[in-house]
Amino acid sequence: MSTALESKVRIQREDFSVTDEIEAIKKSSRNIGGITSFLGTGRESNKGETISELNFEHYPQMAEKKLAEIREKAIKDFGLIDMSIIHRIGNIEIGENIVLIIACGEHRQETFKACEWAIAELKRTTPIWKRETTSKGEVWVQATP
Amino acid sequence: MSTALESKVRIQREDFSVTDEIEAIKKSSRNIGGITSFLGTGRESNKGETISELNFEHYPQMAEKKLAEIREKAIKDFGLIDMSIIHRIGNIEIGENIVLIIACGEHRQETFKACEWAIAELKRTTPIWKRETTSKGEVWVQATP
Amino acid sequence: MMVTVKYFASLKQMAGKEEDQFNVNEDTTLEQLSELIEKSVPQLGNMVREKKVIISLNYDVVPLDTVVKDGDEIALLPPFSGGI
Amino acid sequence: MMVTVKYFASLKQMAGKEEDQFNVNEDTTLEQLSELIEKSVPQLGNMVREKKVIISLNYDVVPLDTVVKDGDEIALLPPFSGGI
Repeated sequence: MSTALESKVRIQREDFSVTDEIEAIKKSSRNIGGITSFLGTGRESNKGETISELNFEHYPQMAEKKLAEIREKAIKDFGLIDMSIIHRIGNIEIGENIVLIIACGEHRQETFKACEWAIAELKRTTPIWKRETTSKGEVWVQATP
Repeated sequence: MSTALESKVRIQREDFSVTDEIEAIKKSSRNIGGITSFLGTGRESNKGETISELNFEHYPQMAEKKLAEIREKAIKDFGLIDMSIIHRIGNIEIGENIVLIIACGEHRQETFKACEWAIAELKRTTPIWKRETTSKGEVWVQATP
Repeated sequence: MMVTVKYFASLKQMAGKEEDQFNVNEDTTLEQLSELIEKSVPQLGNMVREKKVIISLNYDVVPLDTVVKDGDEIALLPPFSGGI
Repeated sequence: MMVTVKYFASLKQMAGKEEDQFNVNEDTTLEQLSELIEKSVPQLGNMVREKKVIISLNYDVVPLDTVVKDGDEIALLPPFSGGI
């Protein structure tokens, strides 16, 4: 498990610890009152198909650039104290962590809004692709909102 | 740090691990796609006053009953897979964890809505009181939305 | 018949005690009970009338015309401030 | 002048390769470049015209009339499906 918390936006193969990431972002300020986190995990079924494995591929450099843009815009537009975004690539087993977005602020309202916006924006703008393995074989997933 | 995860709603003095609580709730289903968590932490300042310490008191039995009602209503009304709610009591230092609400579902939208509703409902219905220690002494905090 | 009345947070400080026991008649409502509470802790009477304090009966908030039963647990609750 | 065109995810499978190098003239737009791409990977021409594929230039999505420069990195990106 990675404890490398050097960057607030990361794309990595290894798993992450939600607790470690929250403790890292807490260091941003002594005035954090609310921290909203979104954790995406691998679901076993999608549209009736049973998924045995997920695999994520990304466009290096562009994906990190888009995550950094999302983080900066979220902090500015929602008045956050800080945000971190981590997305895993490679093979992901059912139940495993895929993506983590943490938004922290003085009050809770802005952290909910920013976190929900950031995951939607990630899906919209960040070049990451999911391949699902089912009994029918491997399928690249079309984007869903 | 407590690893006692026997109940999905708890009021306790000791700290909790967000990772451990998320891993516990993941066991509810292999079909979880989204997990939204809200973590409330002790802020250093409130309305210009510098806070040195927080202290939470609760009405035993009634507070647990209200948390259980919030959890059941959230699961039913928002179509969640599961929810857990933990609130600490006693002395809390600045930066420490106070409250954790975890909402998990098949899709992310309902987990954001349910988590945001649950923390507002907790503040409205659950008999827990906060005392802040500042340079002026100890003050029982009036409810804020 | 006996009922217990508990005080919490700022009200416990105000009352200087955690609870009272009251011996009440059959058909006593929470509203009538609050008059007995006022005799024990005078400041609380106005707070109940002005709804600055919520009254719970056996862990639920109920209307003030609810009749109490032997062994009931009543509590006087200042505005909540849990969460953050 | 030389530019690199990268293929990702399903398009990489379709192209059977990760990238192409194209020698292009001054003032070549992304739209004109996509005609060269179509010669290399025929299926991609229609997908670009029907906007089933996004084109990025140096890690940003830009209009198709943007002119490329020597050393630019272009990429053909199928619809994203990150997150969950």
